[in-house]
Amino acid sequence: MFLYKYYTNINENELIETFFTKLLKSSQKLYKLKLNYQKIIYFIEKVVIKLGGTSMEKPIIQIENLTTSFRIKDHYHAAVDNVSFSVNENEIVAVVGESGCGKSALALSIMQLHSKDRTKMEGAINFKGKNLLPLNEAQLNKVRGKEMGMIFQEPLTALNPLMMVGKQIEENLDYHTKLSKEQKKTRTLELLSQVGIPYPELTYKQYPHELSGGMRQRVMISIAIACNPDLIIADEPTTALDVTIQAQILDLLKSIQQKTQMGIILITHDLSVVAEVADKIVVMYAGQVVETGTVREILKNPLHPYTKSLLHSIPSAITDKSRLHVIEGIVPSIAKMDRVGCRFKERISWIPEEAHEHSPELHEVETGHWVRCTCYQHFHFQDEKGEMITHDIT
Amino acid sequence: MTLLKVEDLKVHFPIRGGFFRTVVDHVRAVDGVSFELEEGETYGLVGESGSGKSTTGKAIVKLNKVTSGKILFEGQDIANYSSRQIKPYRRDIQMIFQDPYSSLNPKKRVLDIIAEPLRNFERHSPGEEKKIIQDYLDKVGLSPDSIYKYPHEFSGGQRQRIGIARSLTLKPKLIIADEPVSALDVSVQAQVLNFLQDLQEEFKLTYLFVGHDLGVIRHMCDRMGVMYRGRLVEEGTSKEIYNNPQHIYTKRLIAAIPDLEPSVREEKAIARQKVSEEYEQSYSKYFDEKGRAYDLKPISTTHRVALP
Amino acid sequence: MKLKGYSKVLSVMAVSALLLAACNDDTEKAGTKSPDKNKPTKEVKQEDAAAFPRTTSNTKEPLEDGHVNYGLVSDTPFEGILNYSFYEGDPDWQVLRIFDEGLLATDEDYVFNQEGAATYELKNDNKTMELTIRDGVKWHDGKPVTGEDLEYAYLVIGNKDYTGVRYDTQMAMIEGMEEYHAGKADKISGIKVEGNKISFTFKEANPSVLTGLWTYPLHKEYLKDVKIKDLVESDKIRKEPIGFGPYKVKKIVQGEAVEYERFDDYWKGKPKAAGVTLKVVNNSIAVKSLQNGDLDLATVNADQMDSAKALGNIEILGNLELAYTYIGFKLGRYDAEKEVSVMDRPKMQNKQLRQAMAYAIDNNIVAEKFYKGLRFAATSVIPTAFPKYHNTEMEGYKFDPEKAKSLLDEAKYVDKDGDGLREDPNGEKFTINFASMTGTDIAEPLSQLYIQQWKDVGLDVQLVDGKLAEFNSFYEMLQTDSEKVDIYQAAWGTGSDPDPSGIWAKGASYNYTRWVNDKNDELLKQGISAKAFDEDYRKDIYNQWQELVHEEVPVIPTLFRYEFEAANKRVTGFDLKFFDWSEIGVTEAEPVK
Amino acid sequence: MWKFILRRVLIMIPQLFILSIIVFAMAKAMPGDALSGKVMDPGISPERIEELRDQMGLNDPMHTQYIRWISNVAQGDFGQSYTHKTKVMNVIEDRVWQTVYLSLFTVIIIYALAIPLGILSGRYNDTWIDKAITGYTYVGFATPTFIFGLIVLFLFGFTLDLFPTGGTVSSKVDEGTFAYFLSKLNHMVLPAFSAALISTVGVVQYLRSEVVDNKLKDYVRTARSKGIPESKVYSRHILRNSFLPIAAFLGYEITGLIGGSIIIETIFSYPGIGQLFVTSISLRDFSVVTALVMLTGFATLLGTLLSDIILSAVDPRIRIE
Amino acid sequence: MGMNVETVTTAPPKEISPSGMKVIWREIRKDRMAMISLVVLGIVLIAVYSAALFIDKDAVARVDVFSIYMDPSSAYWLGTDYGGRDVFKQLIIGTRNSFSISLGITVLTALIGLSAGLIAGYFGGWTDNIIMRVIDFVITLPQMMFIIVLVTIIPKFTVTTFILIMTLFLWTGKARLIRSKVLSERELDYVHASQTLGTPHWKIILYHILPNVSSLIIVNFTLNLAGNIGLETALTFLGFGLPESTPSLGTLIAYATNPEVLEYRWWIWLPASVMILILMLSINFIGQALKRAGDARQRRG
Repeated sequence: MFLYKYYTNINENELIETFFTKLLKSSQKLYKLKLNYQKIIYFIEKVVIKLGGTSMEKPIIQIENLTTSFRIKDHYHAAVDNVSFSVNENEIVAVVGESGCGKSALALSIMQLHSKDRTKMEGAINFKGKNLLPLNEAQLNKVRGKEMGMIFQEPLTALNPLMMVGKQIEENLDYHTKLSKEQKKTRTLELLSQVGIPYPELTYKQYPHELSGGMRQRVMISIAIACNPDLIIADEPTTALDVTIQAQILDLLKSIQQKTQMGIILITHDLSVVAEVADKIVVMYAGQVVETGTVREILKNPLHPYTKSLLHSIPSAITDKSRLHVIEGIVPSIAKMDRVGCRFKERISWIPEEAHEHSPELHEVETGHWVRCTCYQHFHFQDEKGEMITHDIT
Repeated sequence: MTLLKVEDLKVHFPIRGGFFRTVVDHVRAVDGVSFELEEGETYGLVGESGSGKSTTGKAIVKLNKVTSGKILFEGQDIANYSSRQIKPYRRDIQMIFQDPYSSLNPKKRVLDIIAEPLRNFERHSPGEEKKIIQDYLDKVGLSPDSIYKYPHEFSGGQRQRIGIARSLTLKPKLIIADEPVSALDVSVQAQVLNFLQDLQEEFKLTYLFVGHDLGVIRHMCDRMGVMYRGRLVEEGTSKEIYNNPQHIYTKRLIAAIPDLEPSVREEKAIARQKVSEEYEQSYSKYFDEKGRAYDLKPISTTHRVALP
Repeated sequence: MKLKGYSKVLSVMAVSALLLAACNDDTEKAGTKSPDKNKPTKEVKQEDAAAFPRTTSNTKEPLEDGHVNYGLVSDTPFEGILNYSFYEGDPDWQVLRIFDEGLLATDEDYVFNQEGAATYELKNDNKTMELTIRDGVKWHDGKPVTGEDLEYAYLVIGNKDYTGVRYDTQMAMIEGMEEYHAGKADKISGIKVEGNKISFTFKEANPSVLTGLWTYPLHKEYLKDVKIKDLVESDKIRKEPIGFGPYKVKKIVQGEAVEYERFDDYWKGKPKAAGVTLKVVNNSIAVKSLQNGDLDLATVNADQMDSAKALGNIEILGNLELAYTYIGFKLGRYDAEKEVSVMDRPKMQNKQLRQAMAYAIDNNIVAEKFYKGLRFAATSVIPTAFPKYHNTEMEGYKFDPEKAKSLLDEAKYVDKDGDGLREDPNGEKFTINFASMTGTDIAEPLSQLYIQQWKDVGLDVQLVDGKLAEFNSFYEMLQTDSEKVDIYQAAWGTGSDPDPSGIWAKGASYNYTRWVNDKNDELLKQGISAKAFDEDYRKDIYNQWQELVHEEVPVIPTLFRYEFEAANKRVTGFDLKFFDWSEIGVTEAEPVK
Repeated sequence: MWKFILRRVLIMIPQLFILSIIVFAMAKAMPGDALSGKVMDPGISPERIEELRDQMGLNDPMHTQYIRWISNVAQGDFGQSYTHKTKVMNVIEDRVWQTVYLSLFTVIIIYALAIPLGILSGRYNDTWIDKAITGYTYVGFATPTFIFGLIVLFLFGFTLDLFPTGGTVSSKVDEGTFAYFLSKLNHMVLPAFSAALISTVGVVQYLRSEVVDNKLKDYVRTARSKGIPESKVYSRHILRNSFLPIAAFLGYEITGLIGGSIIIETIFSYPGIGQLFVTSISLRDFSVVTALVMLTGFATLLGTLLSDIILSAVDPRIRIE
Repeated sequence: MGMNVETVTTAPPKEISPSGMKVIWREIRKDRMAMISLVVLGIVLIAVYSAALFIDKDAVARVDVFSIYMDPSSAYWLGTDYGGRDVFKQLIIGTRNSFSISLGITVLTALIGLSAGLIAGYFGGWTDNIIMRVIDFVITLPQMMFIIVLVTIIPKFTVTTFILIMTLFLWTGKARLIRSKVLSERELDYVHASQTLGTPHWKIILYHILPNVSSLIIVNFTLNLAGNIGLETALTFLGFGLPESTPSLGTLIAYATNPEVLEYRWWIWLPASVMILILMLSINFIGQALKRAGDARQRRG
């Protein structure tokens, strides 16, 4: 597995080469070394980890205090507000929340696909040791598609209707590899069969509208993984699909990940999907991370009122017929949001004001399990009268 | 008591083709479906997109033309009624639509939206009308002040509740709910589902619940039918279907439901794999040469499966 | 076919008018049968103060290798029927006359003289006319023009397969022509050919032959292979025409332009210029093209006159046209069965009413203001362009509204209901319906002016259908004696024959007024009797006739007109009346700008 | 594909039939026939006119005339032109090519101007360059073609003396030579530009809104996520999709120009079918008028067909079996 | 670049605001050009229509041989034409006539197009098929030629007949546009809802679908109004326009056919051309603002 990855990742070979040639050549170009310093360190660390076979997790991407603001009528409003988390190799991190919570905005922020003239981004996206935020468009283009792929929700609109499916996959190779025409085609066919398309040769020449929803999503995936990226961002990849197809696509993603060790950021609103595939969960509400932790931890022991409420409102396939939980009110729109205090306050009005923090912080309640605002300690469902659910903090 | 009985319902759409654009074939959207609804129960129709479940629902409210078969409502076959004949039945059979955004006319006030069926069937003074509507708004948990507002001023869940209020004003006996929550967020979905349950109790409603989310169907329905390519492949109580699926398609469908328990994911994946393989192997056993499911055969008093 | 009481005197205003439909009613030359003339024989008396010269003033010697650019002013391409026997539109005629001509030339009064390519002699009590073609008159292919060629023209025109419009009553006057036309004979007995001599014998003597005989030969040898019914479509007429005029056709760009080169063997000697380029130009850009020297010669229309006059590099030449504009009164209808006009419409029957209407309009103002002096008030129905027959004593109806009013009072057309408009003698509302045609810019205000002036004397005149009629509808109304029309404004081209029978005789279908008058018929008959070979006698008859028309006013002649041609100052030898291309040359290599 | 074309052609038959009836009825409804003009020539006797009328069958019952006419038309014979004294097809043949050349040239200019303008305007929407281009389209939209044509004619034709002011070719050059071709082009410059400048408006506006629309499409986002340079995002994705309706427009554009040639040809004394139409209608040469209307109608039908074929060729979503 | 804000707000997708007039007004106020246009158009129309009340139309059409082709002066603000008629007064009446004609054509085509489009789109099937075949056919006709032929055939050619002839050919575009919109509207659930609620078809068409296509109609109406102002100019130029006794902007502009007028007497045709430009541009700007108001994605406010 590892060797395969190593072998195909031309990037790293190049790096070693440049490192040594630059070192040996002239001192005049030493400043260039500085530029690559972080990257080299990252690389060395990676090599060391891999050679040593330690299970110590090393993040592919670290998002630090990322804030993305959109301009609406001359004012900037943060849709992604001070979000930090990281994704390790071979890890699936699910970002969960209702629509309007900023998950998709986050996904597009990482890829920096927002319209530049109406978006403001702050913080850092450290991807393989390099901050992506200050990069210009051309530099970003070397990362996008090559080291970082994206899968979108609606595969029909996300594929160019006038371009043969094969060509759309090849396009990725056009700009990131130096493969010959035949090699590209071979690689594309290989990718198509890798994502479980039964007749790659035929599908290569088909147009998106000629494929079923599931097939299209497979094509999307093959576009995203064409250059063996280290990270894939999947924005609601199964929402538009039937449940059987959803299962297939999720299985496919997992099996690809096993082969390539890539990290996946899975954006979804469906907690049962999360339960199926994710390793870590980031729960977002109103642009903020309100709770994060491992899947097992969060699903077994949800702490934040929002997470709890969400879990209780699922008409689960396992639990029997009973009343579902309802979260009062609606997700505030980013332009109208009150940015002071706990953002979930209004929807749990029966919880006393004092329970909330003045400016809510993330608290680590267990290793790797973080919860925002102290209100979780005092939270109870509205019908569970008065009974405090306290949680001991270790 | 049987409220609705659907017998061998077929809805075919013509496919035009060939040189003269003649009808060369039909899309058999619904191809011989039979089921019954007892008064007061909730019956679920579940299946993939394109399985014909929505078409079946729409055929019952005459939004789709019935090709053949019977739709017996309180014993009367309304399948081929003209729009005039059907009018009295419109009061008794109402529909809740999937998309809360498109199902309310954006140019109308809530008052006019909810009053539309009333105005078609009953005469009320504006004062009475307003009162009736405010009552219904109250029942679906919306403020009576909102009658002068427009749909866009409401959230998706609220809109869906306005749609529900509209369908209630004529005091129907049967409500066809066509994926009423699939466009909503989980939390809002919960709200609407709760309401539907409350209202059923209050108004003694019978629901035909069409959906693709097996969780929701399970949660809502007493009995359910699984549809595949315009045919019912299995019918039974929710418990029977979930715990003891007999048809390979049902099995596959159940296996695909993601589980909230992360610890069982590996087992589930393996199980899914097994069902999938079985599906491939025994496809011909469950479907005839044309890929059509067989007619339903009872395996218990409540449980029927499409087996050869 | 019955011989009708008119001869082929009148020229074809209709044909030229066809092209005016959408644009002009005053531009075109009376085409078909105005034969060319070689040299001006005497000074023409200019009757009007407008006094435009008729010839170019440049007297320098033309350049041997000069090239003339001629602008055919037309809003449409020329159709390309380049033969006298077949063409219909004026533009074709303009193309045609550069390379082909008639055998007889005419004098100032449009009467044949002896200076053309042929000479003639009247014999047999004026019943026979014999033409002798000069030696050395050659077609462009070098073959001599013979009597047979002219005969062939008659054989073609008279043939039942002939598709053109030239077969008319004058043709039918030749002995044996009707039999030939009916297909009963394969020769025309009245035409005898002897080498370069050809003689025509007519059924009766008629002075019109001296103006109206068909003298355009067809190149028999060249054309005889083409069936008569196919002639009009043949390339020999459309693409490679052969004539015997001063220039040969070198190249034709269909509809747009023609390149000519000098015909060295022209019977009158070498033409003055080495070549001519004819180019179709839009009326709206003609003056501009003259200004920048693209054209040496081009017709100038009244609406362009101001800008043309302002140009320093051209000379504007004027010539009286054989035409007059008039206002006609519909007095009856044409009985097609009996083929006579019947004067049975009472409305405009009152002579005093007609006279009053004539007095009420001011033609001088129209001429001066609308036409800027480029036209002048008409006095008679034989235009001044016909010096020999125009009655110079005539003064026409001078603008006199008071007289008009008193005439109307006398005729008992008085205003009884006090609305300022007169009622008819029975006290009924009296509205006169006036038909007029669309044309140049001036058409509409002109008709409005007439209506206003009639209103000033108390007459209610309205445009038929409230608008100017479009050309075809207009003439259809006149021909069918539409009840909608009481009076109308139109124009006649008189042609080169002085005999007015064609539009004035009782039996003439073109007598649109349907005016019937015994004295008129008698005078017309006398005018073309054998006696009328005596010029003074004929002149006297026509003087009397003009006076009769003036007195009875079936029409009010309104305007006489000039045609105008602008010539670049380098052009020499140009005479607008005779338009003799062989004389036209240029004295500078480059046009004056 | 062939089936589709054949079917479309079959559909054209009833359309052509109705068109022919309307056209024929119109021709008959025109005041006067071709001979009423000749009636005014005093040299021709009314008997001769009647004789000619009979000869031409103008006195037959309507349906006989129609059947005769339509069966001739079916064989490409539109009868005789009364003013041109030759077969209508000959007259039209002489002119139609001029109009076709002019239209083609105009189409080339239209697209050569409109495509870059539309792309610029759409790509940089709401910038000054977009505003300038949109401003131009507004003014172009509001300018009467013939005023523009006249001004161009006087400015470039006369005042600056840069281009010829009438005709299709100089009479001084010989057919088949390169000079002849150049002369033809030279004569087409003014009319083609005048026709094009205003016709570009539609294409520019259309293209602009297409580009603006497509810019926001999901697949563009996908393309960006592949790390493709911006210029390629435009050329391979946005523009290709934006050109779709424009390409489909081509068929209509050409036939539209044939109709629009009426004004342009009149202004520039360009002897094509537009000018022929105006002349013929004035002269009541109804066989030419009907032929022209029929043929342009036919051409428009073909244009629609062409548009559909182009569309199906460039858009894989439209399937033609 | 790709994303727009809508994806991150909770605003419902493709909202057409019910308080349409408010949105329209807000949009026009946001757009300076539209605001200026509205003011200019208002002033021009009020001025022209009220001034036309005080102008004696017969006097304007009256020929005065003593004042042919006068230059602009205090008596004749824009000089006179070849009939000695006051150009300025003709401009006033002409503007009124041209605008009224345009309005007439637009209203008529809108009515016909709307009815045809609504019926075809709503009922579909055979009804749709027949209406669409008719529309296809009319679109296939060489319109300019047909209009010219009709103008020549019709004996009394007046403003009314002109409007009718134009309407005959111009309704199809609208019908198509509205049909396609209705087709998509018909598939929306609120129409299905009304059907299941027992609302009759005509009521659904009039009270449900019509209000929802209204923004499209308003926008299209305005843009057409602008387009139709210049409609008769070309015909007048070719000599198939309105008679001079009915002055229009077209008749004034057609004076420019005479090169003398074009070059030396610009005051006859230029003001009319400018007037057309002003009218068309201002209506167009308003129309563009309306278009934005109808399309949430492009709204500025």
